Amino acid sequence: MQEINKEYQPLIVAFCCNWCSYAGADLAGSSRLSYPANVKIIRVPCSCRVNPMFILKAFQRGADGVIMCGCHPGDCHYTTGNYYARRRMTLLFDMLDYLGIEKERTRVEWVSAAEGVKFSNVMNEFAAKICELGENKRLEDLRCKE
Amino acid sequence: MNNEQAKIISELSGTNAKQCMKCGKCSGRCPMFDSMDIKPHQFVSLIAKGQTDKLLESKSIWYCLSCMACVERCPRGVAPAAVIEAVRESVIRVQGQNQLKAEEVPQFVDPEFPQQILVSAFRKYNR
Amino acid sequence: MQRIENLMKAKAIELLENGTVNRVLGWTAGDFYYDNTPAIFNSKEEIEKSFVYNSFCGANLSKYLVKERKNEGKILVFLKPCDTYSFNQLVKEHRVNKDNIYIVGIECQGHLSIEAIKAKGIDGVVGLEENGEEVTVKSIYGDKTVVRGEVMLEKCLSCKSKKHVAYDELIIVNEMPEADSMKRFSKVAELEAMTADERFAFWKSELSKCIRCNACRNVCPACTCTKCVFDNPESGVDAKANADKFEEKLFHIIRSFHVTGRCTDCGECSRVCPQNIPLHLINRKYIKDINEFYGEYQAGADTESKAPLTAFTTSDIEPGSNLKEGK
Amino acid sequence: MLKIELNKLNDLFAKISSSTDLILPVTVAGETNFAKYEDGAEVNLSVQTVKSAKDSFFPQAEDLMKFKTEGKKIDIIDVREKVESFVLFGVRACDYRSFEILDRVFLVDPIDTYYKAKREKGVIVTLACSRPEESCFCSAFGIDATNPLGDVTTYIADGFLYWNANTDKGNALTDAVKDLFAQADSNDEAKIDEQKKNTKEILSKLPYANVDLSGFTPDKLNELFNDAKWEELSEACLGCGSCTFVCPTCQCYDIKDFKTNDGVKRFRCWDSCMYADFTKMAHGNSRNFQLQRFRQRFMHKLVYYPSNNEGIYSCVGCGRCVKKCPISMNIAKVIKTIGGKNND
Amino acid sequence: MQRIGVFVCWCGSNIAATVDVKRVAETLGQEPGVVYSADYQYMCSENGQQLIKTAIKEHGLTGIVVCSCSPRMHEATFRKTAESAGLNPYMVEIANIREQVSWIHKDIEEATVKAIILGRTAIAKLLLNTPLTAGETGVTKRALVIGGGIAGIQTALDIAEAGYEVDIVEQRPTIGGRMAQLDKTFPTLDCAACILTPKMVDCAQNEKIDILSYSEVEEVKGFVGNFTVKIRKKARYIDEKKCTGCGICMSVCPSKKGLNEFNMNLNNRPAAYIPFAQAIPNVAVIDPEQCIKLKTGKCGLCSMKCEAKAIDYTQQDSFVERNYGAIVVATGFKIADLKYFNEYGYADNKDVITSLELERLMNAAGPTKGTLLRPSDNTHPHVITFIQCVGSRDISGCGKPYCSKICCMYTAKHAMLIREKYPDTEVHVFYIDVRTPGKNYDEFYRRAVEQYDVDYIKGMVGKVYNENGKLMVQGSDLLSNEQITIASDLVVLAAAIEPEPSVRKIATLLTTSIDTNNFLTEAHAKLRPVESPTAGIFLSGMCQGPKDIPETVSQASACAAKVIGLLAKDKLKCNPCVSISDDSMCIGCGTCANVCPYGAITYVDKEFRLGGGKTEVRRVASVNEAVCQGCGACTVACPSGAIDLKGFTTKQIMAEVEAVCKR
Repeated sequence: MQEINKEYQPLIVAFCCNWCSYAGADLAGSSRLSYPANVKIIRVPCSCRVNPMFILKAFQRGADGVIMCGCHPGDCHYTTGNYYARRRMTLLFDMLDYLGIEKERTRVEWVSAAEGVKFSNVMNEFAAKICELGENKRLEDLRCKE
Repeated sequence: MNNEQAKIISELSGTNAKQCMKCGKCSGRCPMFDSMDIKPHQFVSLIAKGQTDKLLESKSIWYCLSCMACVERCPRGVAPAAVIEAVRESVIRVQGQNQLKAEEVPQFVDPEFPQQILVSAFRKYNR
Repeated sequence: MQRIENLMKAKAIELLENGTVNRVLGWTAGDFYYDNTPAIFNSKEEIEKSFVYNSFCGANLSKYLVKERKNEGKILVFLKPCDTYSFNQLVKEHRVNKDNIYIVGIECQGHLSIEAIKAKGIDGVVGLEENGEEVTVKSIYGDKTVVRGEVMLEKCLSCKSKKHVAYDELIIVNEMPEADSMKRFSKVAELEAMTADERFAFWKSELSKCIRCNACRNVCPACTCTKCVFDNPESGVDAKANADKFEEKLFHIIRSFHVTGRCTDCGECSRVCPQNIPLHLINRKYIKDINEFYGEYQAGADTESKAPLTAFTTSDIEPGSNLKEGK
Repeated sequence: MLKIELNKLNDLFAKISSSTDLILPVTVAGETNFAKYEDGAEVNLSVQTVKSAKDSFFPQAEDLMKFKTEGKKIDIIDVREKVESFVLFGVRACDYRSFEILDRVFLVDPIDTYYKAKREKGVIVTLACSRPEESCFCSAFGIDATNPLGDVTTYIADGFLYWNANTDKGNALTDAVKDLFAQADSNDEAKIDEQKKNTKEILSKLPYANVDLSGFTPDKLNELFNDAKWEELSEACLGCGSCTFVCPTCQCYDIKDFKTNDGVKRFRCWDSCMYADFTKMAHGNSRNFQLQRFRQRFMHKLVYYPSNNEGIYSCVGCGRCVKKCPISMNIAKVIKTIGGKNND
Repeated sequence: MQRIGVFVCWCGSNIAATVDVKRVAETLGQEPGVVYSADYQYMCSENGQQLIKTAIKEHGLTGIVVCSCSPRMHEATFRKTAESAGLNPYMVEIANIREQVSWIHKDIEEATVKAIILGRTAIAKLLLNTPLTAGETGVTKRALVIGGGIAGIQTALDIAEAGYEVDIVEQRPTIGGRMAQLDKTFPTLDCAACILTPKMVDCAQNEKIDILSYSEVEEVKGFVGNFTVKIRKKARYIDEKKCTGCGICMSVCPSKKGLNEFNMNLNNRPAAYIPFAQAIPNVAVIDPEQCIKLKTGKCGLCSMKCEAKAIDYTQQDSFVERNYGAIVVATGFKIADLKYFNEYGYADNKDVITSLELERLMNAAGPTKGTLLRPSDNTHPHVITFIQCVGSRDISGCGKPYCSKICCMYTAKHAMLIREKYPDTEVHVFYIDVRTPGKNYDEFYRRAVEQYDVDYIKGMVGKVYNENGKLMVQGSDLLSNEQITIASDLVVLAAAIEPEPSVRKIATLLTTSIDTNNFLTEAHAKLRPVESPTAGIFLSGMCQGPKDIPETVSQASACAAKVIGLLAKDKLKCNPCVSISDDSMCIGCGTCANVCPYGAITYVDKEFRLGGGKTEVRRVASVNEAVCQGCGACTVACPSGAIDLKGFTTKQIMAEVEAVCKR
């Protein structure tokens, strides 16, 4: 498991599509592949259900990193959902970067139901990266941190 | 792995002996098979078991040509040649005497030598 | 300019009198020359009394057509080239009824910004005189002359097109110089070239001015929702004020995201911002990204094409892959 | 009367802000608004601020209380901190008058204690106008822009800022900073009088200086309310809140809850009668069309408020809405249109 | 106000060993809205479920949160439990504290805290749940089977047997698939054709079965119970209805250079051909790549000779569109590409062949009429060496990581058949492991060794090279620890198998998922092995994973049983988690319909009251609940947030975000 600095525990919200990535997380679980406990998964039917508002909301609520996982492009359970999600997230992440918010705080990964190892690796990597970046200061709502 | 030495050799070789499925393809292809007392597949197996003593004493390590046929053919991504190389290195390190220095090489060079021999000799002796 | 105004008035009266339309959407004169207000004229008398078209008619009239849909009969609307893009976009989204609208496309030599004039230190402005490239500003503190090109609205300085993309007829007397569309993205590119820290500082000071008056949203021809998410307690992002710095960003990110691929870059948001926040730089970032990632796309150029966010290709770039590493 | 050279103003600001918060017009990203003085701040006393000065007493968003929840337990927490005294500097006569208008709303029973606390602790330093803008029409409301009241009145003339304390609060502040000042003499007073005279002349010639408010009396309420002109006046209104948010006298607010990580924060924030959900109640909205909302704003300022407050209009003629309306519709145009024939 | 019950499962020690389940239950019991909490060893057991039911009744619960394994595992179980206790099944939320907590975290404190947070998140969502009722749709009583191999044939026959209509779409000119190419089958050694062809004939004769050969699936629309499939019938230049299968065209066709795919390209066939004698349908096809008439316009011999006047050179691809209630994928497999294995000399030596090629060489209907002759010189091979695991169990990137499963058995079969027929032949088999699980399988293998004297060598081949016309097979014999070289006449490679490549496109058309090896994913590896995760799509045969014939047939029948179960229903309950549009907010802009993959959204003009006695007519979105599959693409596309997804509403997800972010 990733060595996490005990003082600073980043909070990571992971939106996972029900059909691939959530199943990938389940596989990571049943394969006993650990990732930091501060990664919290929210199940959505498809990556295309992830509204940019959810991502901003997570940051507002104190998340230090937000990752969206979906089926690999071409493998969407709903055929095209992740293609739309991909465009939305591309533009949203670009905008966040444009406003000066660290690009590493947001990420999209395509994780299939068979990729438990990838899921765990991605989460470990992402958590390590967020640890490096430290607390989210540029997109925080102080009211949520009182 | 119950043996420190095996661990070091494993690390040096950068290969995971546990991935071996004991098919013997490495030995099936090895050009120096007959000259070896311990065969390539056994190297891998001994490392997996942590029995390094036999390996360190083995003559095989000096017969390996580092032709990499075993590495090329292995279906499991294990590199027997790398294991042998690592054993060699361990032995040499213990001996600590007979390193090959680059400046000494020219006197050994025979123009007839294939390039591979030079390279593998250097691989073996220069560390 | 006076000539155009006269032609427009004549056209409006003609169409009203021959029954083609029963009302006219244009501008009515204000008290200081620069404070014209969009207005609906129902009669020849009204038009003769106060119809105006001068260099302070930057307001985009197309959004008013959404409201006008409810009224009976055909309406005449005067649209500048850039306004016609907004019109097309509204047609595409079924927000206006094309059959009940008569469009007269009008000449546009770029409109002026009173804020830009005031930024030149000229105050107490009570009138203007336009003489070609020169503008004489009449002030209670004395008259001053400025160069037209220096006091234009931001949206006109970086005009995207001088082509009307929708109209029934045109009133164009003088040639309209072709727009330099490359200019549109230069400031965005400049920001992109900065470090994240610099960009953050830039937007922090700009967005901190936001008073959340919603002028940018309410003037936007793409924002025609009957209930905006920001007014809807069910949406989870509703707010009336930026009670925390976070909400300044949230508001502007979501506002612009909701019009991504639909924003025609009409520039009204920046024009109306009481705090002069360069909001167009946010919308243009999305437009620039779309052009770069998914191919050139101009919202409102037509009424059929698929918007970038409702389309895709299987080989679209991956989110974040274009961004450079580092804080 | 005291005086200080304009180039020493930063010393004055530094001195005041060393012991208490100092709020004054500061330019950030090109726009000037009242903000807390900090070292290096770009103070700008020569232009009208975009927003009015009311924020200091009635901020755009203000926490009222907090509910802390733990499991099924709820605690109510008073979030009010003790208000420290502060100095509000550079308030123009129009904005100063707006405080009196707000007081009539917030300081009558039931008293708004949040407002009151700030109002009591604020020391107001006003600044006389010498260069009115075309949008100004304070004189229509009987305001003398050249001679504002306040705890301290200041004038800028001929490279100096002149300082005159009017109240005990003003005297206390003066005592704290008087080291920086020199005494003004009769020569200086003559200069100020001259400036006042010049300014008054400009004021009298402003386009909106003579808008006539006499048509707005309580007895004409129904007549005004039913005026057919409201339709054309409101036609172009976008229903944004720019006019209300830059207005020094608009005092409507909404109370909202924000869910924090450990409970709920109840806060109030400015509301605008231009908004569709303004005063929305369980049955729905009381004003469904923009015409009604638009009319409400001006009827309130020009008829309803005066009828409850001895004829005082709830507009001070600062002209901010005149400058900021995206479609150039404003209270002056409303007064001229429906205010009777004297405006023709 | 809701009355929520929280049920924390120990999952034996799976959860309880790492998560302090008592503390989780106690803490969550204190949450607002929660009136009851309990923990139990196995919530999914009958006793566990009874506990939930009792609590629902005794405490008047309006919703339950179960902290247990993944919702993908037991959400359906607990929904049924709730339903049987009179609760709406959608008033159930699962907190996944096994896969996401106990199985991946070791520290008890850390795991317990996370479990509590996940529990709170589920409660936060549940507080916003509303009872959902599933709509109903009809079922088209007809099934489509994609692939006409033994799997597809068996599935189709079983479905037809139950009285439902079924179509087989086969991309080749005939059904029969790979099994038709085989000679004998293990472990009984009966001839493949003898047992397969009667089934093929059954298919052809069964009036419920329609065979669409030489056809491909082009487009799939709809959803479980109501699929609409567009099928491309490739032009075969023969009128299927007229052709009698007499074979005259074959014999007169002057173009004879086409490779005979059925014989694994070991010999040639004419441009006009019937793949094999027992082909179903027994109708010829013209290969446009080879036909002289189609290429140059000059020839037409077959047309002149055809008495049935079945030849039609002008034929074009045609399309049929049909409605189905269920779709079965039975696309089968192919031999993996051996291009990365040049050490075996497959590309360079004609006498290095794959096992499937050997099948054809030994088949009486094959290119050698069943006489085993080696391809290079048509002589009888005396030394034959088999190499197993060629490309299987290979993680080096050249081959397949999985075991192809059937090779051990068919190699034993081949060795045995050769030794039986040609006792003078020496047969060697290089193996890594001999895997023979299955009824009578190990006995079969032992017979090869003991009765037929096949030489099994434990070890792998390093190189095959040609030396003076002999194939030198150099490998290791690990048991004697020797390196050996066998001079052979014929080398047979037990090449890895892989899914038929067209399955990728089909998976995309069907929106069903595929694993990294291109095998279709089953809904559950153990409990739902013949269903795909996409409702209404079923898996039969090799497309799901390596299988031998008995297994394929049993899976095919299992698959048919599932299909029959579906078609037997008159109504299907729809997924109630579908989109819903709020008319008061919708502006009819059309964005949602643009992103809907199912075409579930249409627009209607509706009249609305504006207040003050005024009304207006507005265009608003309307969602077809039976067609909507609940992906949620529309919810994000909608600028006004008018459209929401039941079960995953914006408010619910926002509440979840808030709950997970609470520190």
